[in-house]
Amino acid sequence: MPATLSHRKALHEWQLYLFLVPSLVLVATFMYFPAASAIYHSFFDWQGGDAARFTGLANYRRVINDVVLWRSFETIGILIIANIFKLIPSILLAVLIHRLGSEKWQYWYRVLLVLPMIVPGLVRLFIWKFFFDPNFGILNKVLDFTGGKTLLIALDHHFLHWGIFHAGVPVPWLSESHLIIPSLIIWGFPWIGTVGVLIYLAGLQSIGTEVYEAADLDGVNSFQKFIHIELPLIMTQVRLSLVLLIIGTLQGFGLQFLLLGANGGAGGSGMVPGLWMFNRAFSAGEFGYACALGMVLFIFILALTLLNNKYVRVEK
Amino acid sequence: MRDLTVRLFVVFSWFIVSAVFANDTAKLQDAWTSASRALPDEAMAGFKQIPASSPQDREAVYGQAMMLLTVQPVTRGNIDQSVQLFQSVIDKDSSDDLGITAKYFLGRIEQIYRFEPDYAKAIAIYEDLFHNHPEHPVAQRAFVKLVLLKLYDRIPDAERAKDFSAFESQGSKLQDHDAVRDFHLVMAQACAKFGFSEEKRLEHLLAADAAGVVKDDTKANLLVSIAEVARKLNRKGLALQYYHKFLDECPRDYRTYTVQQRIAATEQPAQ
Amino acid sequence: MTDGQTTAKGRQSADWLKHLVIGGILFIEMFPFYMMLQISFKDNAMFNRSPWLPAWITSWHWENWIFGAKLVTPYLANTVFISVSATVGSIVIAVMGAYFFARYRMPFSGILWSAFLVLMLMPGVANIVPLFLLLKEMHLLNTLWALIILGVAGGQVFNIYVLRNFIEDIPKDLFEAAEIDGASHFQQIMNVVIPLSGSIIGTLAILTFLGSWNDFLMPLIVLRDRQLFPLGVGLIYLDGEPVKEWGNTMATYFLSSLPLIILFLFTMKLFVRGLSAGAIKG
Amino acid sequence: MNREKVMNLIGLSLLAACFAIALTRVFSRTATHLGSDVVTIRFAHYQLESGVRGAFDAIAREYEKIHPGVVVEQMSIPENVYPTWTVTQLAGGTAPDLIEFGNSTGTDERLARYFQPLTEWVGSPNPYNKGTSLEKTPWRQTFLDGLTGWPNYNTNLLEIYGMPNTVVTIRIFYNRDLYRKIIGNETLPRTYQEFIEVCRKVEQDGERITGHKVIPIAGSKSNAPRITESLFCGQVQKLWAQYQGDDLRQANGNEAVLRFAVLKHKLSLYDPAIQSAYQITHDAGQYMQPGFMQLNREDAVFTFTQGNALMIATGSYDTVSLTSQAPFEIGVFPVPYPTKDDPTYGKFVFGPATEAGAPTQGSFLLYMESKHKQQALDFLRFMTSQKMNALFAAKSGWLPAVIGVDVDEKMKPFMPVMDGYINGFRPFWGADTYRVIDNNQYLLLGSDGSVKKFLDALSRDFEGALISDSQNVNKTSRNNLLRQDVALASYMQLSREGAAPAAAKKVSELNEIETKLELDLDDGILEMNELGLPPMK
Repeated sequence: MPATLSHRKALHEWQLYLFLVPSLVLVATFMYFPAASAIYHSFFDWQGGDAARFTGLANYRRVINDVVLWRSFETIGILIIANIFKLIPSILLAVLIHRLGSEKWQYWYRVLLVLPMIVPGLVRLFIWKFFFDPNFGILNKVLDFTGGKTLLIALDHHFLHWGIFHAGVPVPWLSESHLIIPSLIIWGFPWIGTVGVLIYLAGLQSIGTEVYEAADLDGVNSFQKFIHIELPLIMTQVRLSLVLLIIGTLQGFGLQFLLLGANGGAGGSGMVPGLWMFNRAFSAGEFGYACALGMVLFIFILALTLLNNKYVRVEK
Repeated sequence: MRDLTVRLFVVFSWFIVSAVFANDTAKLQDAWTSASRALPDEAMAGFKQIPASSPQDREAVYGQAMMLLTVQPVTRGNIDQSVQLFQSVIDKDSSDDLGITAKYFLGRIEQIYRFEPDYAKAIAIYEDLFHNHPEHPVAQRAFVKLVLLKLYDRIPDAERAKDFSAFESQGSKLQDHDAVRDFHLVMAQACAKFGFSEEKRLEHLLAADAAGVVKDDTKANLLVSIAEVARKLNRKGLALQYYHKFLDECPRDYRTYTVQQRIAATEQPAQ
Repeated sequence: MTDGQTTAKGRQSADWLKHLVIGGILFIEMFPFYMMLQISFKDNAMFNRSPWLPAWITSWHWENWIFGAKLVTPYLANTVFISVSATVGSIVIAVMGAYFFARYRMPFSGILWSAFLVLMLMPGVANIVPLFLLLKEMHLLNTLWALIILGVAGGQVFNIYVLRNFIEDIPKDLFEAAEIDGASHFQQIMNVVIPLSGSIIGTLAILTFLGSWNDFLMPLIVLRDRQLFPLGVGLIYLDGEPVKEWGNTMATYFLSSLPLIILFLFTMKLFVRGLSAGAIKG
Repeated sequence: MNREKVMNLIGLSLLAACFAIALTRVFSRTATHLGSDVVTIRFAHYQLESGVRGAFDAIAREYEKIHPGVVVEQMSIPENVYPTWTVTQLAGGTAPDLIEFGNSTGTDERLARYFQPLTEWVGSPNPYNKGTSLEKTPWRQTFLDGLTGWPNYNTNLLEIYGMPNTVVTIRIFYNRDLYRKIIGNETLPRTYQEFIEVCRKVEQDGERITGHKVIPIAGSKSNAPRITESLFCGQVQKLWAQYQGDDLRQANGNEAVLRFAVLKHKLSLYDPAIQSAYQITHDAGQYMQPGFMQLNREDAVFTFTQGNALMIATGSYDTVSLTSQAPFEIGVFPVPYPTKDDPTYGKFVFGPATEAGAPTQGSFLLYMESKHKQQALDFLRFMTSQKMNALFAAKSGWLPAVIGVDVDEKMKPFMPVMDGYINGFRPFWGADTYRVIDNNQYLLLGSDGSVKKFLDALSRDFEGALISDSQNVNKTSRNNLLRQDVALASYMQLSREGAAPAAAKKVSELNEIETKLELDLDDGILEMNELGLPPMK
């Protein structure tokens, strides 16, 4: 935590403010101005051009009865919970790499981790779409080959009653209402966030070897080591990831848009708040309403971030 | 010497004043040109430049009132202020061009500009206007709006039919080309919409055509409509005349094949 | 590593398993890279016959690479100029800003921090028009400066947010020791902050660099002259073709990321591990 | 450690060197690019299809040849960036002189605010047609469709805004080698029944004959509707005739009369014609690859060009791209309609639809604030002259939009068929109804989809969406009306003060436009009032 200063000391350190000036100026000009414009327009009946009518809180009143929006919050809730679980592989991978005996290997593994980051996102999208392709995709081939398909059919027949899996018919992963959320969750397997791993590794570096030695002497097993030594030390970073993840998931809609289009796909199952905002602005031309949706979304993100800051504590 | 000075002064000041007026007129024209090109901020600035002492002030106020309706963003406050300005224009003279037009726009404000339109008020204003100045083109326009409003405002069908026949007789008094044409277009549409007589519809369509429509698209639709209604009323000659007129005037229209078939079907029994 | 005799053995055997797991994960992570490379040598018919396995070397379509090279080269100078300037600018300013927040709790810093954070939480919609008007007012349209400035400004909030967390973790005694030696704040940043958070600075630099390297939306909107376009625009043109030659596309993608790969190969230690991983341990 | 430092040093100095080179290149260039007083006309479009950019370029060079001192520059913007691009350029006042019509540029509000109506010039001949058969033909009538509809003519604002370069017709492309192999001959299906026979044969015998799986029709999100929408329109031809007014207008699908008929329960989604229209959509969908609704245009094209599908439906604009990609010969035929004697689908159709209304596209709009408006208009005339349109067609492989342009023998089958009935409405009722239809399509087109499942699910949200769309339409009409009203007031004043004749003509036009707009708006408001719903959002 930053040290609290007496006013006298603060006055003495006034040059410190100069350090913030460049950021502040840039941010104020290039980020506050557009943001303020969005807030302003949320009070207008505005179709994106010149014409705007001041309608006060009308947009916000409409939000309350917006069925699609509230349904989209259910979807995003599921995705956020899934994404929280998707943090685990990165943490484990970071710990695994950190625990390696050989520093040389640690180094090379990190290098290999960085390399895929360079691959343009378009390539990744291409490959994952190919993965889910109903006719040529790997996923359906693997399911057919391993008999996973038979299992799914049985599951569907006895428990789910969705009536979507049939022998001899390829599974349309991205065009079947029930399968869209599962597909979005599978997307990106094994869910390694390179940046996350690097951040955790940076945190783990501060664990001295002597800590491990002491633990080894006490006969602590590796799971306990993880819980008691490693995890607490990277809690700052985990919390950081968590905040970024929640913000990213709530704001994000790029993947849903690219895969399912602006309408949220079959059954509207892929409709998330960000996409709905986009849909209103660009499909329906209701820019003013989209701005109001943005403000509501902002309040949600703010609340979640505050909760996160309050309950995910960092013990030093 | 003194006489000369006075004379010079008079000439000079006349020159100045006329120059100033001419300047104001040019400014007004510029402002109206901006307004016509959907640049309300520029137009507003133009109208505000004209001083209250200028003889053009009244028109400038009228212009400001107009622009208050369209300067973005539109607010309730702007609309109320616009009403006041229009009223001040009317107060000075309610029977010249500007006064009548200002009154007409008071009606438009109640009808379409207000966030919560007040049709009753608008109707009253239009009726008043047409009653007091039946000769003025803008008042005749107000009458067309009145027809539209009364026919489409929610009233029981019985009254609507009554209004319709009342309008038919009143409408014959119209002289302004645009008002005549638009009146008949509206009446014809109302016949189709509310199921009034087809004969009347045909009459109004023909009257609109006689008055002369100016847009190509309106023209094409009108020609086909006349022919179709005439065919339904079994006035084959008229139908054929207009089908052919349509084919001549709109050779590349997507309806040509259908119309050719209609011609064939209409001609057949006659042969 | 100074392990005891028994544990050393245990660790070694367990390492086998770890290598296997890490290797497996890395294999999947490297898969897009592999696909990009192997498809870049094929034409569509070959890709259709066997999408997954590389083609035999004699049938490689080198013309895909010639196509890619022709497409990429004209854009390179602009891209390097924009990306390097934006990254350096963004990181330098962000380190200073983060230092402000992390070092002391100054008056108003709480408010300023919230003001920064709020921006990160705000979803952007209909933001691009006001931004464009702003750039127009500043006479920055059709200049590369606009892209650099936007790159620097856009990365600020995120970079400061991450950096602050890391700088706060630096033990206070290090700063105090430096202060006693008479180091100014600037010197403290150079001698304490940068060495100790080198790896996170490196990571953020990579992210900022990648972001501006592949960006296409802002360049297309801000720039009018074709000769100012950076690489991302070239790629999006390729992506916009309704009928795709996957070999061409992949070769171009690969070539467009080649400069990044070369750069990382030389400086990866700096990026991957930070300047002094040992300093904290010691 | 030492080696690491050396590597870092090499890396960073490499970077520094690159940066230095970049710097010199960037700065040396800006220095040479300053100062010149030539008139530059810019036109922007989003056609990245092969050949099109070259064709536009050729026209630009021709224009420069006869107009020294004028430079014509084309700007091609990828389609997915185009909306953002146009919106910012228009709002910022930095748009090029001519901009291609797109969904983002073509809204009523933007057209009225940013673009010059071309109506006043289309009545007189295009001077660049001098010496051709079109010398005396009014500019408007030189186009295949006479600019009577979307996208060139805006039916709300009653003005012509766009000047097109091509006409788009939908055709089914087929793999000739494969067709001969599987079907045995090359007799093409002329009716829907014959078409389905072909599909069935491919499904049954395709794999046995060719040794690999052959899909009858390559479908995707964007290719499937090319067939299914045509079939849908055919099935509702007679239904539309009941609702169409005396002016026999063609339907876009979002007609108020249809929307309110459904909202007032006079027309049901379960109407036999609509059910049949969706049934035929379902039937055609069964011959596309499973799960095609998750695929994109490029996936379908890939499937077709690699010989994995016999047919694909797409617009004439894809011809060059497809023929250049496919290692086999390609043939085309129009989407076959059911004939009147078709036992299931015959009773709802009149017959094949006219393509006279096939929209002429690739249209350019004239930017209102263009610095060289006259010059840009002149270039637009040049571009759409018979000679230049012929050049365009030859270079791009697209169909010409101007009449009397000779087309390649290969392009003949693509030319619009003028004779034919007025088509029914498209399955498009507005943005929100499109959303709920899109959301539920999987119940119709999925492997065990059915019309009943689809309509049952659709009817849950359909009315709500219709209400929302109707409210939006009303709001747009109201905004149009407000704009016209102010313009009318301005011209009225101008006509009283000197600038009379031109302004008076404009007043007369605007009055007519306003009457039409107001009739539509009042109708929409009345219907909503009768339903007891707020007329606007």
